[in-house]
Amino acid sequence: MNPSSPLANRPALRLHVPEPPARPGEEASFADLAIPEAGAACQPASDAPPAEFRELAYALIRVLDDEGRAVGPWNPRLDPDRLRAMLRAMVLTRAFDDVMFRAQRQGKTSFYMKSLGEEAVSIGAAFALAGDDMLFPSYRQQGLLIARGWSIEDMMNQIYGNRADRLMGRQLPIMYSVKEASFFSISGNLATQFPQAVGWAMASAAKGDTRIAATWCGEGSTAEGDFHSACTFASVYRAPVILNVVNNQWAISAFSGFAGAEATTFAARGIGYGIASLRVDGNDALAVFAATQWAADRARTNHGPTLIEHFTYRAEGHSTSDDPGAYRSSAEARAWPLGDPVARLAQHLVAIGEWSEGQQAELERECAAQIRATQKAAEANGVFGHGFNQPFATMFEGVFEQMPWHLAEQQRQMLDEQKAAGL
Amino acid sequence: MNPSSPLANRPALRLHVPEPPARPGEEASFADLAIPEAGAACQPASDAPPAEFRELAYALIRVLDDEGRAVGPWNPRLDPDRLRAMLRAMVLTRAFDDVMFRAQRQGKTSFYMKSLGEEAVSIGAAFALAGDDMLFPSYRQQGLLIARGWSIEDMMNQIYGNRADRLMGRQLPIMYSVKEASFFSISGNLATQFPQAVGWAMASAAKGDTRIAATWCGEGSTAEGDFHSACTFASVYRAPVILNVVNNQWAISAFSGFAGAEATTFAARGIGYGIASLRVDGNDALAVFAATQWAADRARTNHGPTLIEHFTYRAEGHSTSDDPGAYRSSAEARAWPLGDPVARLAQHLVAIGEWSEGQQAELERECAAQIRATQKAAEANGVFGHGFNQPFATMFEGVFEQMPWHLAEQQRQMLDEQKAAGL
Amino acid sequence: MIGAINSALDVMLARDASVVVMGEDVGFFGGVFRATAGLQKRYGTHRIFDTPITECGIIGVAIGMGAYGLRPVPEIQFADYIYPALDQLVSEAARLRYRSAGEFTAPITVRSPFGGGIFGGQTHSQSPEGIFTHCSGLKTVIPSTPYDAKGLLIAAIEDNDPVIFFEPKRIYNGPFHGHYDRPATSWAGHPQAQVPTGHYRIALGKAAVVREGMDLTILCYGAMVHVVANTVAEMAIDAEIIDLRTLIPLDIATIEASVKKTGRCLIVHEATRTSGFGAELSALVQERCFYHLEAPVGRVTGFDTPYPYSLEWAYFPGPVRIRSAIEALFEDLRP
Amino acid sequence: MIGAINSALDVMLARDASVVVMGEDVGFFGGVFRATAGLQKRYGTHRIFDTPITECGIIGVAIGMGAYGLRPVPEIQFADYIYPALDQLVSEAARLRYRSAGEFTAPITVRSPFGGGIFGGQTHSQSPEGIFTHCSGLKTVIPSTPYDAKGLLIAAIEDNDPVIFFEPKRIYNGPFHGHYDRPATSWAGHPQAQVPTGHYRIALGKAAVVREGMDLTILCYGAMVHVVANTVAEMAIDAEIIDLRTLIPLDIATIEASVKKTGRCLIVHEATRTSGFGAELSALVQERCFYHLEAPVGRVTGFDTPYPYSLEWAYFPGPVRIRSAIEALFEDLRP
Ligand SMILES: Cc1ncc(C[n+]2csc(CCOP(=O)(O)OP(=O)(O)O)c2C)c(N)n1
Ligand SMILES: Cc1ncc(C[n+]2csc(CCOP(=O)(O)OP(=O)(O)O)c2C)c(N)n1
Ligand SMILES: [Mg+2]
Ligand SMILES: [Mg+2]
Repeated sequence: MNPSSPLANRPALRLHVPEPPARPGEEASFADLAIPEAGAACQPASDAPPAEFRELAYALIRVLDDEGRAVGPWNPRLDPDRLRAMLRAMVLTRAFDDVMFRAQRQGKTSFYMKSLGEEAVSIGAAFALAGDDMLFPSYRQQGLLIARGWSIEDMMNQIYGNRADRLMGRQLPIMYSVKEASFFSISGNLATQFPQAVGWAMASAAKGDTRIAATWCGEGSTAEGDFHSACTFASVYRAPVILNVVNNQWAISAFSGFAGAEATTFAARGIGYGIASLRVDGNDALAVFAATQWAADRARTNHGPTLIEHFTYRAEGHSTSDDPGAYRSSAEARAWPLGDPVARLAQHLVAIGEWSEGQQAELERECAAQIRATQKAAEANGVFGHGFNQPFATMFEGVFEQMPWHLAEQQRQMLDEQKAAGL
Repeated sequence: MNPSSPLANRPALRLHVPEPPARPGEEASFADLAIPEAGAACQPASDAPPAEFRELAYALIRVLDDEGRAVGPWNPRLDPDRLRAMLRAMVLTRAFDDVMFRAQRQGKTSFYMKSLGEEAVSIGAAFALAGDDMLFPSYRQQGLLIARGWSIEDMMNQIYGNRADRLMGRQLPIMYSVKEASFFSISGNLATQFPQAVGWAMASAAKGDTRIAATWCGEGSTAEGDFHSACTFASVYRAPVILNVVNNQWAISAFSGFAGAEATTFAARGIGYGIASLRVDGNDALAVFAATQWAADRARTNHGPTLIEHFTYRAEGHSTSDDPGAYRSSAEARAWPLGDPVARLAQHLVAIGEWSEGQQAELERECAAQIRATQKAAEANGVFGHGFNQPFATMFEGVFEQMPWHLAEQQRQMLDEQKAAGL
Repeated sequence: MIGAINSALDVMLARDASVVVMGEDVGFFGGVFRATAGLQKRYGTHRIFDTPITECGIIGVAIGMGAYGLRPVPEIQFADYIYPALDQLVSEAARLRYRSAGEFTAPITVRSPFGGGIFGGQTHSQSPEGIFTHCSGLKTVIPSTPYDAKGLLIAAIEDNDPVIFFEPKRIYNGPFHGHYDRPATSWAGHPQAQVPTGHYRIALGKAAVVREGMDLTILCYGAMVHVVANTVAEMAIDAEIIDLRTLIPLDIATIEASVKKTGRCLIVHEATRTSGFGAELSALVQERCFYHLEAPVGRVTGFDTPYPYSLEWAYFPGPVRIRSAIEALFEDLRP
Repeated sequence: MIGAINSALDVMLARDASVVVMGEDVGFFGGVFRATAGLQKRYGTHRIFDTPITECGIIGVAIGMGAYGLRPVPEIQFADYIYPALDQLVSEAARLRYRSAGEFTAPITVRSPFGGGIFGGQTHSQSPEGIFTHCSGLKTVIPSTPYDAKGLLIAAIEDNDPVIFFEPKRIYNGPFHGHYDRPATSWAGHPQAQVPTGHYRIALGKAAVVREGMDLTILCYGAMVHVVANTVAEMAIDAEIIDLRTLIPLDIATIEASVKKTGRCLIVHEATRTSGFGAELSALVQERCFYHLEAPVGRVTGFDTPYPYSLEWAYFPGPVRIRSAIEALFEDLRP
């Protein structure tokens, strides 16, 4: 071990390449997954120093047990009306996804992404935040908008890129922007919203405002440098922000092991920055609500950021562009041990005597009908296709506040050429 | 808390902006810094799962106590000859820094960066690694090259950008590249070497090679996205790499709080990825040696990466371009509680009866003389200045393996113009 | 073209044990465009593997592997996502040979689908090649046919310098003639669709004269080669069409000879106009052929707007715009 | 010029409570070039603060602050370090207004010292402005004098679109005439060194005619304006020198009028040649002034190599190269 001599007899190195538990055609089992009991995780005071509850990054905050009872210190004790409102938003989101997915298959739009199985993640959070808290979502949090009561027709208009699309057909379907609902413009580039959310929260704090920010990304997206700079800034300036990592086990075809899940949890990422970190059963709307409320309290009282890992499962393909059967076991979704978030919340309402199976069926029918009616209205504004729903001239508008000469010239030339060609 | 209504009576938010313990003119004290006893940190087996020793990311591995005794489980029990060799490399590095710093002040080169106070970080590591392990350093690990016995004249030639500079005057002083010493080309862009080191280590593992990689960056640089992607890749593929964070408390004028030190340690960053993480007294050459050796054993036996935070102090300015008196208390370096790494190792050798003050003084004289003689030899190859030490034509070489027509044309044109202008 | 790319990777993986393929979804799944389908099964997870979603990390790791002695072929899933890797590409891969005086090199080939025409919206349609041509130390290659794609990709992988290899995704499955409202065509029957199974190389830095002609020279690359060829055919004009194939190093000799012969030059690319590679081509042509030019060098390019999802076909440089630009080259606008 | 920039920030911080200044070492220390000296003391740590060393984070956070309603003025310590932020700049700041149809905007002004001439080597000398001019949605501004620096910076901060504001560090302390071997000059006595203390604005998109002339037009910006002016003075040629000041939006009218008048055009910039902004200028000039040109549009630029530390003065476009290029414009090379 002289500093300049090689070592003799060293063993050969090996590269470890992660493998998911099951590939197509294989049995799927989550037997190795230790699922802590509902109610088992402790609840620190929302102003406790992060070093005092690091174990929560390795635990799993669960409120609803297998019988649908709400148990333990994280039980948010919501009144039945609020529970029903949450349930309704979740069912509505699912109905919306279902219809829009089919609309894509029918050629009415080019692209869609469902959030099946993950509805609680968005809707639990939306109910725990104030309506003017600012949201910086990824593409899979349509539930936030629906929970905030935003116009579903407006969302559909965007998906159809039709004449009523406020975004003027400029964005891929589902890349909503709704300032009125404090919902930031969604980007196609993963994780870029993370430092933006932190910056928004820092600005709010610097101004002595009261509004906090929340942001979401997938577990796969945590690998981007933007995630890291967001955590660093959030930690350094104690930004009033909630950083949500939706661990739905998959990133397109790559299982969470390629984002680091074999080595630790995603909540542990927050530990690395000294950020308060919680790991939550993402299929348990009450757990998501409680964790978000706790984090919001913490942020509102100047105790800084919280990172929440939502442990859930992407029950469908990544988007309409992929077939999950090509890369994972088709039995996996059924084997997922944390159940279905809609069923679990409904079960809870039934368990406390505030709901019935019949009411649930009725709610689902009603939501489906509402979505179908909305779809009809939206389609009256046109659907996507090779026809052009927007005037050509609009393409050049809004690049800058004022159109500079070179864009004006390009606009003029294009319109002239189109005209000359009889288009 | 309806999802669409704002909350009333919320407290005003505040932005937290970190402040260092002392600014110019203020008293400096590190009294708040808890310094654990030497010997107190436990030593897990080098194949233990990282989850079993997370506390080491919050501890401080120290071997040398205040009396110069080597104590505790991390004591590497090196024989006196190796200890003296380490001491010599440290003294030599310090003499080299001293002379090159003055050479810059004398206008013989344009830029220099010392490692004063941080010598143990490089030299302790170099002695613990094999000579063919690949190093991806930042600009403050000159000690690695010196410990590996690389030609100091060659290093000076680079600093002077002179006729003998193997890098042909293409790089800023101190941006060495020494493939022969398995020392990667230093970049001016912070932290870019981190994923590169991981990639090198992954390649070594994929090939069944036996060589591991080690990389270094400052605590300030950990904020870059490259650091994060390196940790992610290292964790996912269990790369045989040692990720060193040299926490010398300062990043140019910004104290470590702007990199997140108020919230947790830098070793804790590794915890976030499930990487084995150690926090080490960076002014204790034996602790650095022991931690590096442990991490190297771990990597060599396919137990994956280790992140080591070296807790140390940058005793001089960032580089020759800044005056630290403008942003920090001039008393701080003296107040640093972990002492001087050279003095501590010398004290240890004295304590075990293998060294004397006289021998230390003689060693320092001898190293200074060696450096001065080397400087003379290097300066015979020219020093930096407005004169050109390299032929103009070389500027166009080596951009690509073969020079494409456009560079050949630019080269020809420049030479013609220079000639026509009588240059 | 996807098959040709897959075949190039296959050939190189088989020939050279130092070739590794890495990127998001390239492993088991075989890539979102299927470019790496079947390769992991054949060559194992040590040679073809999925990566975390960090383009910065993918390129940084590839550079380190290159420095070790491997020949990594990282994929960036869409060219629109190459920006997080820009620092590693421009400050590191491109500069490593120079700054280390040849001690270390980064022989990596970065494959990435680019360009529009598939309704991908702002972030699945961009053509950022111009940026890479501006950064010294990088080669930039763009094929337009299956045959070229394979030969160029093999040459790129064998090259000892970092190569950015952009694949025009619009023509992955067939040449596209620019009429979005007509049925899609497949590669079947195209003269360049026949791809030999074995190893062959198309030298980087050599353009292809796709059509000889006397009236004007059209410089283009990627999907635009087909749109141009079709428009020229429809106009029955005697244009010389040059498919650049490699932007850096550029085949200036072929360009110069052609423009000196025809006296007119049109440049067509999808990328935004301002400071796009077309600007460099225009500058070069007028610098070198000034006295031969009978009309200003023209450009048909993407507009200087973000890529607009629903107006894609108004944005995409198509037959209408190319025809009109060709006609303009023959108008006498002398003041 | 440093003082003028400091003054612009001071004025805007005082006038507009939404202006915040952030970056590496900009706070207590006042920036490695002292551009923000004294401001933290005056306006507090909530308005001027040091940041972690992540350019991606700095810009991402600034965008979020901009979306909140602030007007952040982030500093990137050297333009060479802007690449890690490129995705946030190009995919986010530049596209936010468009993609949200005006709901959200990123009114940020990114200040960054750029260019060579201080022996900064490869990573403290680059001129990456060309990249930003290629990416739709960004404005790019480069001052050449203290007076302009202040007026343009104020206009940039007040602008509601993202602006990249590159400061030529070689002339921070004095105009540089290109003769590296002569004593350095300070700004004292320069007609444009007098900077009013208060608020004034120089509209973005307007070039300055630095010298009127009949023989040829020279387009330049930043430090090159002084090198060009000095070379022209030494040559005693009647050149019209145009300082572009804003690259996007470009003042095409001034350029076009000048070249139509002089019939000759030379473009000078420090950035690497291929696909630099000079290429765009050359293309535009020949497209618009073709029939007025008596010689090919010329370019003097940085070479297509990394910035070479010790050969800096051979690389830097200096009087020798500019003179030779001007002379070439008057040679008759007709075949
Ligand atoms: C910068 C960037 N790189 C790659 C992609 C392509 N891409 C889109 S979604 C996706 C997977 C994301 O997975 P995850 O973060 O887990 O989110 P999920 O889809 O599961 O909600 C990838 C790789 C992208 N959009 N942006
Ligand atoms: C990408 C990038 N951003 C900024 C800089 C400018 N810079 C050079 S050194 C430095 C501070 C680094 O501090 P730290 O990482 O703590 O290392 P130390 O100098 O203390 O060893 C900065 C900001 C750079 N070189 N590269
Ligand atoms: Mg996921
Ligand atoms: Mg430091």
